Amino acid sequence: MNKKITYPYIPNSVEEVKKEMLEEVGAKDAAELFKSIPEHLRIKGSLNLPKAKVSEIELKEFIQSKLNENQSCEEYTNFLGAGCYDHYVPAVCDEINGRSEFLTAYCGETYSDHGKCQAIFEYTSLIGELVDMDVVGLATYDGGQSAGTAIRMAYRLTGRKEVLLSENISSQLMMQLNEYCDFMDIVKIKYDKTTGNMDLNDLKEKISDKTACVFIENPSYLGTLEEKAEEIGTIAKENGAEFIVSVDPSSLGVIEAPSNYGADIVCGELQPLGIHMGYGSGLGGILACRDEEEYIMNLPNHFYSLYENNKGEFGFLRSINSRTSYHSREKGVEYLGTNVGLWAITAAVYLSLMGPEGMYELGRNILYIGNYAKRKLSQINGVDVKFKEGNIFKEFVINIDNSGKTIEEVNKKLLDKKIFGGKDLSNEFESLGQSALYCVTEKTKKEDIDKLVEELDLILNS
Amino acid sequence: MNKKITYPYIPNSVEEVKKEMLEEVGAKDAAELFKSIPEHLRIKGSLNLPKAKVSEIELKEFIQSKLNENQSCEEYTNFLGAGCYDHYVPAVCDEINGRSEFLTAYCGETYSDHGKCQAIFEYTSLIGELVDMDVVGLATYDGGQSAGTAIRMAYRLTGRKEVLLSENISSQLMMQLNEYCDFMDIVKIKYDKTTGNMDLNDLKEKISDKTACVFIENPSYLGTLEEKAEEIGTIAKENGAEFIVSVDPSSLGVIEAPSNYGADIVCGELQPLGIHMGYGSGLGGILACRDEEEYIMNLPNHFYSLYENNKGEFGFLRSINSRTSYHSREKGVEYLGTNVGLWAITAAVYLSLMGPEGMYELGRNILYIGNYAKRKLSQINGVDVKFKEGNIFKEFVINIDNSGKTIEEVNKKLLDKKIFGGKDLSNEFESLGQSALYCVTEKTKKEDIDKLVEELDLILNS
Amino acid sequence: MRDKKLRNFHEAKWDEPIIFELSTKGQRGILLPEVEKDLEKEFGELENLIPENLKRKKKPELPELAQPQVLRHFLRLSQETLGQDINIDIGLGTCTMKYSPKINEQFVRNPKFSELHPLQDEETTQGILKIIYEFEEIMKEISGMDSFSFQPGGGGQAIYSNAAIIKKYHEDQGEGEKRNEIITTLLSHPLNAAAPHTKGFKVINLMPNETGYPSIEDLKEVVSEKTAGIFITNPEDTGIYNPIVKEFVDIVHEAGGLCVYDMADYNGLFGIARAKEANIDLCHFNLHKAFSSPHGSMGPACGAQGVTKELEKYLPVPRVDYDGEKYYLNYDKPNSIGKLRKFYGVIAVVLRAYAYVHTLGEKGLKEVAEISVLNSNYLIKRMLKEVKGISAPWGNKDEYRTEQVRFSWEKLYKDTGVNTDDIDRRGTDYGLQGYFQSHHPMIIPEPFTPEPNETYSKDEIDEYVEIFKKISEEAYENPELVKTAPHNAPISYLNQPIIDDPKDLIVTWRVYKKKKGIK
Amino acid sequence: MRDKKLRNFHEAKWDEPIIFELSTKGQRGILLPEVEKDLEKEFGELENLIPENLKRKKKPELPELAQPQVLRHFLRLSQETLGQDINIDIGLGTCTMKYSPKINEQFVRNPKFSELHPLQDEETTQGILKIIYEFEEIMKEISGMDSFSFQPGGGGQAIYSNAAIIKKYHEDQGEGEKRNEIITTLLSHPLNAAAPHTKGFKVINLMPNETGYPSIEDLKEVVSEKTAGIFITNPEDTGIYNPIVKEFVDIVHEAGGLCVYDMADYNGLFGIARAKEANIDLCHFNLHKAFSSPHGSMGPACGAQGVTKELEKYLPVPRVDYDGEKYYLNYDKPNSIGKLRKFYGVIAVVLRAYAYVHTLGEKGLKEVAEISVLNSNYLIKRMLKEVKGISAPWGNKDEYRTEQVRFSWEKLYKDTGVNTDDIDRRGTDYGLQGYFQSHHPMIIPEPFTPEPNETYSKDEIDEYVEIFKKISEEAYENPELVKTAPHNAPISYLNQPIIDDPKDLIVTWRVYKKKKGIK
Ligand SMILES: Cc1ncc(COP(=O)(O)O)c(C=O)c1O
Ligand SMILES: Cc1ncc(COP(=O)(O)O)c(C=O)c1O
Repeated sequence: MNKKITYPYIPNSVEEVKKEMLEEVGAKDAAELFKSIPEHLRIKGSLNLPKAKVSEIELKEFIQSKLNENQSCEEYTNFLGAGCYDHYVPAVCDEINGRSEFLTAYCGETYSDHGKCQAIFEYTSLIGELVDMDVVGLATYDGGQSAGTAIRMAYRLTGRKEVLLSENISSQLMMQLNEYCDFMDIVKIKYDKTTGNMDLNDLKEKISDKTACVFIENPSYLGTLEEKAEEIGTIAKENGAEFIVSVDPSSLGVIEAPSNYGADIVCGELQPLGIHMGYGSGLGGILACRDEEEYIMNLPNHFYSLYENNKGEFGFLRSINSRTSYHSREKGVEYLGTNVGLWAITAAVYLSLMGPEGMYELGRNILYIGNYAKRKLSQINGVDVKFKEGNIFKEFVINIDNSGKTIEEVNKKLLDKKIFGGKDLSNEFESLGQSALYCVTEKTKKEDIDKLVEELDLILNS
Repeated sequence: MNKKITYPYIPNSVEEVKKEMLEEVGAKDAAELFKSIPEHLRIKGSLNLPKAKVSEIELKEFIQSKLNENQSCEEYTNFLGAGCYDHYVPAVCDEINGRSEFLTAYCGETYSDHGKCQAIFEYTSLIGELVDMDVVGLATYDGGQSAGTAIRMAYRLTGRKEVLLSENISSQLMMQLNEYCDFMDIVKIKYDKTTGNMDLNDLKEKISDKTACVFIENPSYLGTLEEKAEEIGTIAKENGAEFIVSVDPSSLGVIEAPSNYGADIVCGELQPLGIHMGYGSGLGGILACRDEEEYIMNLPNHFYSLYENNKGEFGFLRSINSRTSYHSREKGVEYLGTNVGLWAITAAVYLSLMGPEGMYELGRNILYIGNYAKRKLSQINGVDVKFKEGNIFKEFVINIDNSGKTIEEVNKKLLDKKIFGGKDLSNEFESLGQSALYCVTEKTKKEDIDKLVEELDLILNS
Repeated sequence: MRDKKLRNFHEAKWDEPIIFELSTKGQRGILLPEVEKDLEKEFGELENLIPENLKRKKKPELPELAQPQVLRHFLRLSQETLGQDINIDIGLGTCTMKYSPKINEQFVRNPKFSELHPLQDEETTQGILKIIYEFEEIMKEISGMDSFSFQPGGGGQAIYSNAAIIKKYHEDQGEGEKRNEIITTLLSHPLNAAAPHTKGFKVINLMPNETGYPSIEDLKEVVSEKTAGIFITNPEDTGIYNPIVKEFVDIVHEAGGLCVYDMADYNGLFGIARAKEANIDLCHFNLHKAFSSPHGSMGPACGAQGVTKELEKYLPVPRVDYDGEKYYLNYDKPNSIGKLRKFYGVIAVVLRAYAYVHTLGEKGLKEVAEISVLNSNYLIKRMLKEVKGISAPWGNKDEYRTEQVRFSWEKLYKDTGVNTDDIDRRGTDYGLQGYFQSHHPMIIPEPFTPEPNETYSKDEIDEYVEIFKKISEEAYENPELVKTAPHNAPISYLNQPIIDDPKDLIVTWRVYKKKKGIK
Repeated sequence: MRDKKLRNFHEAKWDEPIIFELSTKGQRGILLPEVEKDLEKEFGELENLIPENLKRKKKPELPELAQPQVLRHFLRLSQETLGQDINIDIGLGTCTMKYSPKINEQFVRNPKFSELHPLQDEETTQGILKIIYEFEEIMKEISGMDSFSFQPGGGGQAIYSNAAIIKKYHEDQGEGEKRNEIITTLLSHPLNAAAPHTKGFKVINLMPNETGYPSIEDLKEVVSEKTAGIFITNPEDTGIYNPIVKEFVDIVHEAGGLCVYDMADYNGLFGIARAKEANIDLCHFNLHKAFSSPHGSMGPACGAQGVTKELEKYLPVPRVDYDGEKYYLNYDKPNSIGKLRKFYGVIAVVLRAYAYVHTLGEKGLKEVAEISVLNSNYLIKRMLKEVKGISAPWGNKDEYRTEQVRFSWEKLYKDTGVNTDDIDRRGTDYGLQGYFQSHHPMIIPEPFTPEPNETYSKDEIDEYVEIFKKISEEAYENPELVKTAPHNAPISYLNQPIIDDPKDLIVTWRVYKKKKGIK
C-alpha cells in the first residue's frame, strides 16, 4: 500500500503541493528550510514514538479501549467532593461549550470575536450578581489560584505579609498557597471541634498590624458553614487587614454573599457551575473584589470592559491592560497566561439557565439531602459525625474510630458495591483520626443515602 | 414547594405574562381560547400520563437507565448487516449533523437557508459522482422507498406493470415493494445456487413486452456481486424495460457504478455513508436517474437546482416543483413529505471526507476482510459457505445444516461471548435451511474473525 | 432595558465555494487502516477479489480535501442557515418549529442507542423496545386511539399508511374495487390528497367556504358508495377549528367510509380535543412537530399512526409486543399492510418524543396547547391591529384561531405592488427564516402562515410583530427596498427565476460543469 | 474553478442584547427536582438548615429566561466569534492555531473521562493514569528531557513552575538568597519575565540586535553570581532561530545558573531540534498549541513541564508512577515545589495530545514541523513580494524563518497613515479573526505576526495573502475605508477607546446600570 502518507490534518503534505511550495521558496527539500539550525542542536536519528494509528478507526478503538479501563461516577454512586464536584451539568452547557466557534477561538478581540467577548462580559456580570460585587475578573486556573491571588492582592494592598487562615483548610489548597505565597507567613487559626467554626479567640490573639488578610472558606473544606463570618471580617478590618472569603458558588442561591458580611475580595471554585469534572480538568477560579481603584489595579486577570459607541452599539475591550503581564512583562501584577475562558462561558450559560430560582433550588436541594445524609450516617453504629453542632452545606465529616476499622478498608468495600465513599482524611488531618469527608450534590437521591447507610452499616457492624 | 410550574420550554407559562397576553386578546382565561371547539369534541377530564419528570436531572436519569438496558454494537462484536450497517462514522460527520443550525432547520429556502441548500446541492452532486449519473434527487425515507419509487418510475415511463427481480431479495424489501407497488406484478427470477447470480435463462423466459423493469441489487441481499449485471441490463433494454440497480454506496470506490453497465435508474441505501444505525433510525434512500426529461419529470423528490445570478452568486432553488405533491397535490408523481435531509447533509460530509481514495480504501478493506471471513468460516467443520463460486462484497451466507444445529441456537451461544452472529435466514429463505447472513465492515478486524471462528468451532464441534 | 425594537442583523455570509471547487488532488480528509499484512498475503492483489467486469474503471470524481477544510466548509454552510435554535422561527406555520430540548440530543447520541443494530437479539434491546411500547401507551392516551405504529418515516408516510389501511379494509369487506374515492379538503395538507392518490385512490377536494371549512352540504354532495374515506386536517392551515367535524365523520361513516384525522398540527390541542371524541378511525401525529423532535433540515422524522381496535390488525409490521416477561418485535400479523420501511422506523424520534412527554406530563402538555394558542392569538391581535395591509381572511372574527393563522398581504400588494415573496425575503434581513406562505393552490391571495408555538417568548413575538410592521412601512414608503431584498442574507436576490424546464435543471456539479464547458 | 480570489464576507451580526436585557421575571431555564417529601417532613422549612446570619437576604439578581432563549442567545454569540474551526486562523502567530481533531473531542466528552472524579480509587482510573504515564514517556522522547509534569494549567503556569524549581534548586544549594536574578530576552514571551518575577526574581531583559537575538557579549555582561537562570524562547516570536543558544546555555551554566527553554512555539521543530541537544535544564510545551488541543476561548490549557533527571524531584505533586502492576498518584516527593493546582491538572488536554501524537507518530510529527515551516516561508515569500508596504525586519535574509514571522507595516503606515490596528480590523471584513501584532513592548513598528501552521492548505494561505494585498491596496487608495473598519463585523468601529482608568471600567452589567442610572 502507499508508503508516503498524506495526512488528513496536514493538507500540504500532498507531494505535488509540497514541491510547488518548496520551489516558490527556493528550497530543494524540506530539510533545507532548517539550515539555520546548527548541526549540534539537531536531533540525531529519528524519535522513538509509538507506531502511528493513522486511521481514525484505529485511533478511536485504541483510545476508547484505554478509557474503558476507567469506571466513572456515571457508573458508581459518588460521595467524593473535596474540591471537585459531581453536580449536574445541563445539556445546554455542553451544547454551547461544544460549539466549534467558542471551542476553537482564542485571544481574538473586540470585533472578530464580539460574541465571545460579550459572553465573557456576561460571565463577569453574572458572577457579579452571584457574589454581589461590582468587579469580577476573568476566571483563573482554579479556585486555589484565585485564593493565592487574593492573598497576594492583600499583600500588595496592605504591604503586610501575614496570612491568617483556619487549620481546617485542605492540604491541597495549603500546598498551593504555600507555593504561591511562599514569601508570606501563613499562620493557622484553631477551629472549634464541635462546630467547625473559626476560634475567634485564637484569631484575636494572632491578628496584628502585620496581618495582610484573614482568609476563610465558607463553607469550609470540612463542609461546615462559617457562622461567625461577619465577626471575623470585623476583626480583620479592625486590624487593617483584608477579609478574603472563598465561596462555593453552588451555595449562593441560599447562603449570603460574602460581600454582604464584609468580604473585600471573594474567590472560589468555578467548577460547580455547569462544568464536568473530567478528572479535575473542569476547575476554574472565581475572583471578585470591591469597585475601588486599588483593588482593580491589583487584580491581575483580564477585564473585558463594556464600551458603547455613538451608534449605541456595545463592544467589549480588554481594559486597564497595564496591570497585566501581557502588557507590562515583569511590571505587571503577577503573571497572566491562558486560563479557562471556555469554563467562564460555560458558567455564564449555567447561571443564565439557573436564574435566581434555580440557584435557590440548587442550594435548597443540597441542604436537604446533605442534612439527611449527615443525620442518617450519624445513626450508624460506629459512625460519629464530626462538628455536629455546626451547619453544613454539601459536605460533612464522619469518623469511624469507634469501629476499629480504617476509612481505607471501608472505602475498598464500598467500591465493591459501586460506591465511591467519602474522601479519606486520615492522612490529611491526623487529629481527625479515621475520618472521611462525604459530599452530596443535587444529583444525590434519598435512596442513594439509604443504600450507603445500609452498606456502611453492614461493613462496620457485621 | 411551588404548585404552579413554570416550564423551561414554555417561556410564557409565567403567570403574569400569561395574564397580560390574555388581556391583550380579550380572554378571561386560557379555556376561553378554545371556545370554538364544541363540547362534544372535548376530552373529558384529564389525560392519564406518567408523572412528569420536570427536572432535567430526573429526566436524564430516567431515560439513561432505560437505555442502559440495551447492549450495543460498541460493546459486542457485530456481524449483523442485512440492510443496516455498522460502518465507521467519522467524528466530523457527527459534528456537522449536530450543529444546531442544520439540526433544527426545516424547509426554509434559498436565502435564509442558503447554507443548507448548498449542502443539499453538494449531496446530490457527490452522489452523482459516486453513481456516475447527472440527476440525483434529495434522499428518500430509505433504500426500500427508493427502490419502490424507481419501480413506479419504470411503470410511469413504460406504462407496463410487470417487475422482474431475483428470488434472493430480502423479505423486508419484498414486503416494502409488495406494499408500495401493489398494483404491479412482481415476478421472481431464479438465481444460481453456486454463484448467487441471476439465472439469465429464467430471466429471458419471463421477460416480455409487459415488463416495466428488471430490478437487481448489486451486491445482492445475500452478499454476492452480480457479475452478469451488464447482460441483465441488455436483456432488459432489448425488451423495452427499464434497468434498475440498487447499490451499496460503500462498494462504489471499487465496484463499477451501475450507470456504466447500463442502469437507467439507480437506488440504494444511504445509511452506510457516515450515519449511525440508531436501531434503524439512520436509513435513507439514494435515487438517481438519467438526465432525460421523462426521467426527471417522473422523479418525485425535491431537486435543489443551482442558479447563478448576474453577480456571479450561486443560489439554490427547489425546481420543477409541479412534479411534486407539495405543488400539485394528487397530480404530483407520488406523494412527497419530510424525508431525511440531515442524513443527506451527513452523507455529503462523509463523501467529502472520504474522497475517491477513501472510498477506494473502504471498498478495498471490506473486500479483504469479507473474503477472509468467508474463507475462514468455510473451513469450520459443519459450516458450508453458500454461493462459493460467486464473489462477495461485505456479506455472505453460511449454512450449518450439517451440524444439526440451528442458527438460533448458535446465535444465542455467540451472544454469551458478546458476539452478534449473522442474521438468521432460516425463516426468510426456507430453501437455504439453517443459514445466516454474515456481514463485515471496515471496522471488522482479522482478530474479530479469528475469535468468531474459534467460538463457532467450539459451538458446532464440541 | 435599552429600548430596541428591531435588530440590526446580518446573516453570516461566507461566499463559500462549492465543495468541488475546494478540491486539491491528493488531499485526504480521513484515512482508513491499511490492509492487515496477513490478508494481503492471503489474497494478493485487490483485483483478485473483484470480477473483471465489475471493477470500477474510473474512481468517482469526489473532491479531495483535508479534514480541517471539510469541517470548515460545512461549518460555514451551517452558519448560513437559520435553524429553529437560532432564529425566531415563527414563520414556518403548520410546521410547529418548536424548541427541541438539547438533553434529548444527548439521548439519541448515546452509543447505547446510536450503535444499536435493528436486528440485534431482543435480549439486548429491551431498553429501547420498552420505550417504544410505553410510548405507544402514551400516544393511545393522548389521542384516544387504540393502537399505534411508529414505522412511518414522516407525516407523509403516515398518511400514506392510513390510505393503505383503508384500501386493505375495504378489500377485506369485499368492496376494494368499488370504494375508490377519497375525500379531503382543499386546505388539508397536500399529502392528504397525494398519498391516497399514490395508493390508488381517486381524490376529491372540498373547497372551504367563508367559515374556513366546507359545508355539510358540500360533503354530502360528494359522499357515495364509492367513498372509501375522508382525510381531514383539523385545525386546518388557517388555524380555524372545524367544529362540525363530528357531523362529517357521521356522514362518511354512514356511507361506509373511514375517517382519518391529520393531527400533524396537533400542538394546540394537547389535553383539549382528541381523535377519539370525534369518532375518528385513523389518525397520525408528526412527532417531529408537536412532540419536539428537531426537523433536521427536512427529516429524519416520524409519523405516529393511530387506529381503532378494529383496524389494529392492519398496521405495518413489526409491532412491539410484550409477553409478560419481555418486549419483542412481532411480525406475525397476517392482515398487516406489510412494511413501509425497513426494520421498525425512526426510533430516534420516538425516543425524543418519549422523553419530551415524560418531562412535561399531563399538565405540561396542556400548557403547551394553551400557550401555543394564546401566543397565536396574541400575534394575530397585534398583527391585525398594527401592521398595515395585512388581513386574516375567513373564520368567525369573534372566535379565536388555534395555534396558527393564515394571513393575507392582498391589500398591501394592491397598495404597493410588494408581494408576499418580497416580504418573505425581506424578513431574512431582520434575522428570520423564510416564512411559509401556503400550500398550493394558494386560494388565499398573498398568503403568510405564522405559528408562534409555546416555545417563543412574548418578547420574541413582539419582535416578530415589529419586524412586519417595519416591512409594511417599508413597502409603503420604499417598495424597491423590499422588492430587491434580501440585503443582509448570505446571497443577494437572484431575480427569482423559476426553474421548470428539465433542461435548466442543475442538481449536480457535473451538470453545471458540462453546461459551462468546464473540464 | 470559478476564479475568485477574495470572498464577499459578512460575519453574523445579531445585535444581541446583554443577557440581563432578555430577562422576564418568573421564567425558568431549567428546573430542579422537588425536595423529596420525606426530607421535607424530616427537616421542615429550609430556614431550619441555615444559620440565621448566613441566610441570603436577597436572591442574586440573575436574569430569568426560558431554556430556548438562553440557548438562542449563546448560539448567536457563538456565531459572532471566529474560532479556528471556521476562519483561516493564520493571524494569531505564536499561538499555533491549528486544527483540533474532532475525534479528540469525542474522547474528552466520553463519560468514561468527563465523569471521573480526581479522587477516585486508582483501581477505577487505571485507564487515565496509564495515558498520563505513557504521555510522559512520549514527551520525554520528543524533548529529550528526563521527566515531565502536566500539572501547569497553561504555558504561563509552566513557566512559573520552572521559576519555582529554579528557586528551590538554588535554595537547596544554599544560594537561595544570592541567586535572585533571571535573564530573559525581550522577544521571549512576556511570561518569561513576568512569571519569574512573580516567583520573586529580579528580571533582566536582553535586547535583540539586528540578527533578531541578543549577542553573546550582551549576555556575558549581565551574567553573574546572582544569576539564577535564563529563560529563552527559541525560536522567538520573529520566527528567527537563535543558533547560538548552546553558547548561551554554556555561559549560564558556567555561572551556576539554570537554563529554561520556552517551547510553547515548538510546532516547527518536531523531530528536528530538542531541548536536550541544547543542554537545557527545564522547558515547557503548550499542549494547547503544537499538540492541537483547542484553545477554548482562552483555556483550559496545559503547560507540559519537562526537566532533567537532576531536577525531577522538584516537580509539582502528584506524579503518576507505576509500580509494575498499577499506575498511581505519587504525592511522596519531599523535595517537590508542591502544588500549582488542585489535583493533577487539565488532563483533558493531555488526553487529546496523547491521541494526537498517536495518530501522527514520528513521521507525522516531523511532517508537522516541515509543513508548518514551509507554509510560513511560502507566506513570507509571497507577502514580501506582493504586498506593498510590508517588511520583515531583522534576521538573515538568506535564511528561512521557522514557523512564524513578525512583519512590520511601518512603510505602509508612513505612506498612508493606516496603521496595524486599522489593517487588523479590516481583516475581519474579509473573514479573518483579529491578528496578533506583537507582545509589549512593540519594538518592531506596526507589527503583525502570522503563523500559517501545517493545518492550512496552500489555497487558504493564498487567500490570506490576497486579503492583505487587497487591504494594502485599499490603504494606498482609500485609507479611510481601512481606518473606519470593520464594516462587515458584528459591530462597527468603536472609535477604539482605550480604557485605562478604573473609573471607566465596566466589567459587570450592574456597574453599567449604575453608571446609566438604570434601576
Ligand atoms: C397538517 C400536515 N399534515 C402532514 C404534513 C406532512 O408531514 P411530513 O412533512 O412529515 O411528511 C404536514 C407537515 O408539513 C402537515 O402540516
Ligand atoms: C512562546 C510562548 N510562551 C508562553 C506562552 C504562554 O502560554 P499560555 O498562554 O498557555 O499561558 C505563549 C502563548 O502565547 C507563547 O507563545
